Amino acid sequence: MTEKSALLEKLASVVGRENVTDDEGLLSTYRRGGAVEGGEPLAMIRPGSTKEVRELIKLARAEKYNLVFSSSAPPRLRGDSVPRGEGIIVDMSRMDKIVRLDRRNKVALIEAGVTYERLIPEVDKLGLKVLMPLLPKRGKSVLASCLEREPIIIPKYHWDMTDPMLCTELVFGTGDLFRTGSAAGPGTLEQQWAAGAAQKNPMGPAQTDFVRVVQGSQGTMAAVTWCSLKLEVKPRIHKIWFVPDHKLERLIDFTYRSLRPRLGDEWLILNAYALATMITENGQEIPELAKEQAPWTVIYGVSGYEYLPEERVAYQERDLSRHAQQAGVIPVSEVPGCSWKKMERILAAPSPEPYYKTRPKGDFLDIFFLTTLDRVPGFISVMEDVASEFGYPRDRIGVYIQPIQQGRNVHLEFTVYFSPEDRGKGRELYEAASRALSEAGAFFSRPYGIWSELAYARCPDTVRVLRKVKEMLDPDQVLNRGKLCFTPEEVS
Amino acid sequence: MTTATLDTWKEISEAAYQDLENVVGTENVSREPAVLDGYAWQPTINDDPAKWVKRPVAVVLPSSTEEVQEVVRICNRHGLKFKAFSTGWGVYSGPTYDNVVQIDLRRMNRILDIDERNMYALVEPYVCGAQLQAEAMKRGLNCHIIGAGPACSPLASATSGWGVGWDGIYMSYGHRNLLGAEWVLPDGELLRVGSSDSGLGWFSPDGPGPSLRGLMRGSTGALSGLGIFTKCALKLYPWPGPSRVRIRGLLLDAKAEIPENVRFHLCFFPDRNRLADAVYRIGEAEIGYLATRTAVAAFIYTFAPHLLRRIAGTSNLRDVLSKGTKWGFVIMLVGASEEEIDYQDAVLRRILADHEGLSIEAMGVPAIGSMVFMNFFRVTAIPMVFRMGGLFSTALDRNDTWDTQLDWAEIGESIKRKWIERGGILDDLADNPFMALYESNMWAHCEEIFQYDARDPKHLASLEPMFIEFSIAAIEKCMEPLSATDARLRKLVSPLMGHYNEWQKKLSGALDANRAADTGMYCDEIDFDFSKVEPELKAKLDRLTEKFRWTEEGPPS
Amino acid sequence: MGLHIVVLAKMVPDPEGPPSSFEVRSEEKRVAVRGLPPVINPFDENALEAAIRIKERAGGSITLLSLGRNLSRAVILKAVAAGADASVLVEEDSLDQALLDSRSTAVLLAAALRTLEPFDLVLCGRQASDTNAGVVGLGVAQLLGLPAVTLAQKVEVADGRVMVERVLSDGYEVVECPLPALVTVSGEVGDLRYPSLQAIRAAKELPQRIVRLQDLEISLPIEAWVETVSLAPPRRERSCRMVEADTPAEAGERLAQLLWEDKVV
Amino acid sequence: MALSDYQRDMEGCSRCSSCKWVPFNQIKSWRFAKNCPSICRYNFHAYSGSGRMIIGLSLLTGRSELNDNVAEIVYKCQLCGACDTACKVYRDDIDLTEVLLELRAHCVEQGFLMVEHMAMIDALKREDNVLGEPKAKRGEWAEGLPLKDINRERCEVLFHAGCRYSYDPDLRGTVRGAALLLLEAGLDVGIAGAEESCCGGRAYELGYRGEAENYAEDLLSRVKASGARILVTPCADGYAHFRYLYPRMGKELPCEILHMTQLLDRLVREGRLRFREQFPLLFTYHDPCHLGRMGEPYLGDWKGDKLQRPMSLKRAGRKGVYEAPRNLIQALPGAGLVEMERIREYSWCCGAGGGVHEAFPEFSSWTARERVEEALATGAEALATACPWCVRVLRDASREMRAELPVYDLVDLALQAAGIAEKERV
Repeated sequence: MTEKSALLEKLASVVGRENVTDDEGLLSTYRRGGAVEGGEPLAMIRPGSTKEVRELIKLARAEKYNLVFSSSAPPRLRGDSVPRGEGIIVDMSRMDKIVRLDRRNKVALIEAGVTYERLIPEVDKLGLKVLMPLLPKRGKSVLASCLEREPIIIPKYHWDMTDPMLCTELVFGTGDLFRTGSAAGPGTLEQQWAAGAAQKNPMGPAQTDFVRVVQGSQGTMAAVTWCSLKLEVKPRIHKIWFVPDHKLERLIDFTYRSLRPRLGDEWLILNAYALATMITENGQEIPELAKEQAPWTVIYGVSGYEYLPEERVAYQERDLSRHAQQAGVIPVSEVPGCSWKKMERILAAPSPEPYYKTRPKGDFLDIFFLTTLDRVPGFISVMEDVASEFGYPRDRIGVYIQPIQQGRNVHLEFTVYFSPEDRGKGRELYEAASRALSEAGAFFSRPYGIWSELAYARCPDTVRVLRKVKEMLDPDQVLNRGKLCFTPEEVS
Repeated sequence: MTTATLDTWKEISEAAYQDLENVVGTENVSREPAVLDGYAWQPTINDDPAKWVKRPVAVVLPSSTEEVQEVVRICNRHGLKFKAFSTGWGVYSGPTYDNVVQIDLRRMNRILDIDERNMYALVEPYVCGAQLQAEAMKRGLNCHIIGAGPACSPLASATSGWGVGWDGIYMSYGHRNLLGAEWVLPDGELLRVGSSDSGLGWFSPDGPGPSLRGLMRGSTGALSGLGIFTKCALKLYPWPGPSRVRIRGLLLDAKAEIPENVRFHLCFFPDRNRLADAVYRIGEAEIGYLATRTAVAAFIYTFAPHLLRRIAGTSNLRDVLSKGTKWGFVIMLVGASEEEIDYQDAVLRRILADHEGLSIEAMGVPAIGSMVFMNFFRVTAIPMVFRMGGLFSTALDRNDTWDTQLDWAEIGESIKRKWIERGGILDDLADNPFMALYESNMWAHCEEIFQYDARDPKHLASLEPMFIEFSIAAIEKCMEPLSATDARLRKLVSPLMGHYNEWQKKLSGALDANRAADTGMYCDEIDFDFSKVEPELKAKLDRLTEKFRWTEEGPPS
Repeated sequence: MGLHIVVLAKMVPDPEGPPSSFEVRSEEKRVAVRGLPPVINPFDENALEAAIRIKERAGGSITLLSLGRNLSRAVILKAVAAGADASVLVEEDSLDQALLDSRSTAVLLAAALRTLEPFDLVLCGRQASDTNAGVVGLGVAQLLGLPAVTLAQKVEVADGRVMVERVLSDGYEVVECPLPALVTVSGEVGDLRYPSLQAIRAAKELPQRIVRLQDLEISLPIEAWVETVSLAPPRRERSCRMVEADTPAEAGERLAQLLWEDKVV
Repeated sequence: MALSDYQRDMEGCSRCSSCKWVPFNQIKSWRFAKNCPSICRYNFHAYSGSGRMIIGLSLLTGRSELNDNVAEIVYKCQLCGACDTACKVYRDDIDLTEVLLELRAHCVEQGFLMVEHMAMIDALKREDNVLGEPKAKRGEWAEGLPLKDINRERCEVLFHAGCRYSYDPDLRGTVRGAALLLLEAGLDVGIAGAEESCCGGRAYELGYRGEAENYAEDLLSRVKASGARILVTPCADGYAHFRYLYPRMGKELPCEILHMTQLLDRLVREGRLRFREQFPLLFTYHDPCHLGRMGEPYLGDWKGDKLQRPMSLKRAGRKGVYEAPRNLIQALPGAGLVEMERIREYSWCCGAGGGVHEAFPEFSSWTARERVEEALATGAEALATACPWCVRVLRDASREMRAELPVYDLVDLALQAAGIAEKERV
């Protein structure tokens, strides 16, 4: 037996032959993701149960495998599921059960492989809605999106960074099974449901919050097999407004004024290019469409729920227009190329294929991090300066500002678009900009690729403790080896 | 808990004491027994009849993070343990070992920053809820004040305790309000959780990558068992009312000028189901600034024990009170605009109508209105639970859906009723839950409060058996007893919940090589004294633990 | 070394307290004191004042000796600050001043005094304000074989002798005896001077020695010679008679007469 | 009563720490949220109301022993009563101030005495005042004033000057002024002159109860002899002791007891005293503890379980004197009043009380400076108060801090407003 076929045999012993593959076509998507390149996926394996996941991890410990868990379909945008060196891809897409939907308690229990595309219509049938990030990939796993702390577009529902994920089932790198939040027990899920519980409390169990350690860990601490997910009521009335303006500061002022009293549902700020990229599927139109937009646009939604929906919309719109007036901006119901109805549809669904950011040039790279809204203009000028240095036109940078934590901070995302043949130049710009932004105080809370190095250099104390945790939860480095600050030489 | 006696108490070594003096100065360290006893008297939520907890060997008053680190290092060097203490409310604040240095953080009392636009405050341990609220209000903001009242440290509850409060419907829960923390680890090293560790400010609590916030606490904090928190950033929430509410009077005689954009409804429903349903609708409508279910009878008993003792001797009146007002719900609405408050009010009225509820708009009743406003807004009513007999305790379960918490209230009530009839606790008409909703009823909380007089030996004798009985009831209901900060209970429930304590012990081992933290409330395990438990209860517990114990495969199906 | 005077000072409850501060507990055969501080027995204070005056004139040093349990350091300090040079406290939990009889006290003090030798003069109050027995001083002198002079209103020392003015009911007499000697002092000597706060604070630096029973050469237990058989408050009988008369002057006259008859005046 | 009589109070402490804060309804800022000078200055829990009760319980149950360190803690407290009021917001069965007083009596009985307090008591015994000034000079302040001598004749209104007013040269004008105002209003006023003695309250507070009782006895007989219908005193300490301590000791004075501000307020309202002179100043008013919460009259005793004690017998400071002084300020032509954050029942102490001024002068002045800070924070141009002890320490503190904040005794203001200042000043 070759080494490879021995590997496949061993993996097959856990999940069955039909769920193991070394098909290069499939594996090739794991060689590159976002700016991360050079992965060497050896095989892909599709477990069908928690039990199999546990066995797999035990096997990996015995054989010193590097397991890279992945739940979503390609393209790979962040590189977290691109192995550092050799690795076995664990594709969770077979575990795609919507285990439970609970209208009364507004909660879903879903396995790792459930995508937005699948979940949205099921949830909709109950009169509820899924809390969405902005235009996720069509094949994006809901659980993975939550695990990666993708920001959702309704900041008022973003109370805490774990939202909208609640309880989880984890398999640590030790192979041990664990459940977090109120799912932890006593009792099975079924016993808990019988007792009226719905796995809604996201904290604990007891005096530790392992879910927080697993979230944002890019699969380095534990595999997550299922989670409960908070859902919200689908509005009876829903309307989208645009607030275009040439001065970002005014829109920032308007946003602060409005988010404080929790006005609006969806709330995001886009620059002209990012907006244009969203509203047309035709890449050719984007430059023109972008020119027609105001440099900056706030997009917000206003909703009415079960009770007195019209009145709710009415008071919100009155209060919002008052704030708009004070900030010196004007809400409108359409922008060039996009009516509010159209925007409502765009925001409510995953991105059509191909992924919307490929529209302008075919390829792109994102740079995103967390900061506060008042600091956004400073970062924009840093980004623009770096772009200029590279001869990249300022007005072709996509800027997406997503208030999170009810407006206490923002996810700030820059996108540079380039054709696949310019990838080399694109990467250079990306790296230079990442460094410049880091220098300027960007907080790369989701440190993919080179951001790890930038982010962890700033916080040696965090790194020291993270390594202790890693040692505890994944002592043999079987989970996504070498990622974050867990490069093998440094950990041991 | 084992009865805390002085038998094993030893004096601190001269060398260790000298080291402490060198760090904080002679005036900020004490080993005077009477002073130390000031830290050993912790009767609240203490089921040990002695009421005293272990006497620390010394108490220090550091004034800075550096001093805290130094003190912790001294404990590491001298084989001592440390236990931090901020406003020091309840048994959790006290030592559980013999060789503990109590670190009283009282001198670290500043509000370091209030970021008005990004709505957070950076505070030190000895800022109390009322102080933070008063300062936040000046900026149109407010802070979450926990159920234990405005004397408590928001830092302590957010980093180390629970974080439950009536304002949870609008202002969430202690842990979820953290935006970062400065943490002196048990070995004396410093860690800042979140963006502050990168020197980028206190706005984000998580990352880069995994969130170390997950280590510092879960549903409950480690109660100093895993280090000491010396600063934290806490979310503030909008307060569209006046910068100061003018009040005359101190509590029951208070006359407050109630802001116009505040409405306060005391609602009653005919039965449990309609109350339950109505609250789900309230949550979905996303209205409300403060909310709780309260059995009015018990509430009055707490507020006006004299009156009730006199008039409630008759069974009729008791009946009227306890049945007629049983399914009560209190909600305070606050609107940022006139339109908003009108809208919220209209929605509430519609929900009430749909569920056959009726409301007394309490603000319309001058005496009640001005009293309840601050009682709820600043949680100033809470220490009233000490009024009936001097002490109270509470039966906590793990929070989940509103339905489960209403169940818990009923379970708690039935257990309490039995103990009231036996004369084991004071009669507050049994149904006296402290309930809260979180994040527009994303999840809910209930604890059953009972009141007793520690000077009554019969009451003292009831505490431990009641504690066990409540715990068993929680397990039976598939809920973690949240009082599992108790080492006895932890030993019982950890195997039913994924052996969580094995992980806590590992974490403790990883961060605290010298075992310097007092882990009695965090990861220690000790055996229950079941001799005080009725045999049938013990048998029930055995059945339950058998049923729920995790196997190698996970939870038994 | 100059003249060495030892002053015996008993700590007693402040005798100037109101009657309500003293509660006679018959069943315990003792008087409980409420709300009063301990003080140095005022006659012992007189003795100290006498000692200080001698020292002012003749030089030398003064040692204050007190005996009992829980002796108030503050009270000793203030006394020492008035002009003593050192203090010695015979202190033991068993030494309850209120229960020790005069003989036991004398035995203990005598033993303590032996540890202070050489001394030239022992001064103490004529009696203690709580018991008013007036025996201890003489007992100590007897046990130590010292000449004793009682009821001094003035004490002077010269050429190895002590000159004492003794209070008599109708005047005084002057007696003289060789040193060492013991003199009991009466109130006529005058109040103890009051030390300044600075002096009191400074007195904390003066030597103080704590003596335990085991340090004394005596055999224990010490036999008490006096047994309190019973203790009871005096029964106060009040009867009220109204003096009636037509005019105030007449009433006054009659009142005076009645008072005379009742031997009140 | 003895410490052991309060064991249930002490055991009842739930250690909720309400005693450390301004009653929560009334917390208005971070800066002025605390109510207890002692724990604010010394920080260990033992220095709080609760901590002191725990000390008491610890001593009583033999867990620890009284020693000089512990006694010093007991005495580092102004007995201002703020902890008690804050506690009573929530508790019916704890008389915190009584525990503090019992602790002191316990210290005194056990001989753990502060030498400074011994000096005060000795002064009291020698000279009948706690300042140690000569008794013979006590009446000198009144020289030349047409006041009756109650040792010789009866009067309608007995004016009790108090120790500090009788001797503090800085307050001489004030006390004379007080008498002048009463005369101006046409009252029949008598004084005891050199025969006046201390009220004994300070001795009680220091734990020397017997001494206090002697003075109460003395004063009672003097008042009886004077035949006065009203006893008025400008000394807030005296006022509180006459109204609370004396009746509690069974020595209730057989007349109406008024603080000077109350009588002045009455005279102004009745039109018997007119304020003419303009006072274009913005004042803030400091409630003396002994006039405010501690000035609440004795409400009566309750035997038995305090949980059942009627609310009318619960001493929570509600019946202290709060309005009269404020009325007076507002009656000053042109004057304004701006309140500090800690006022009335939850006023911050000036620092002088409880023997602290004498034994721990640094702590006393620290406490006063804190109050001056608070007064300055209001933007007031002047501070008014109504107690000689408060005036003394606040004035000193203001001077030490180089604060531009004059401290007035309300009597002085009334005197000037009434326009009788110049002609009679000494």
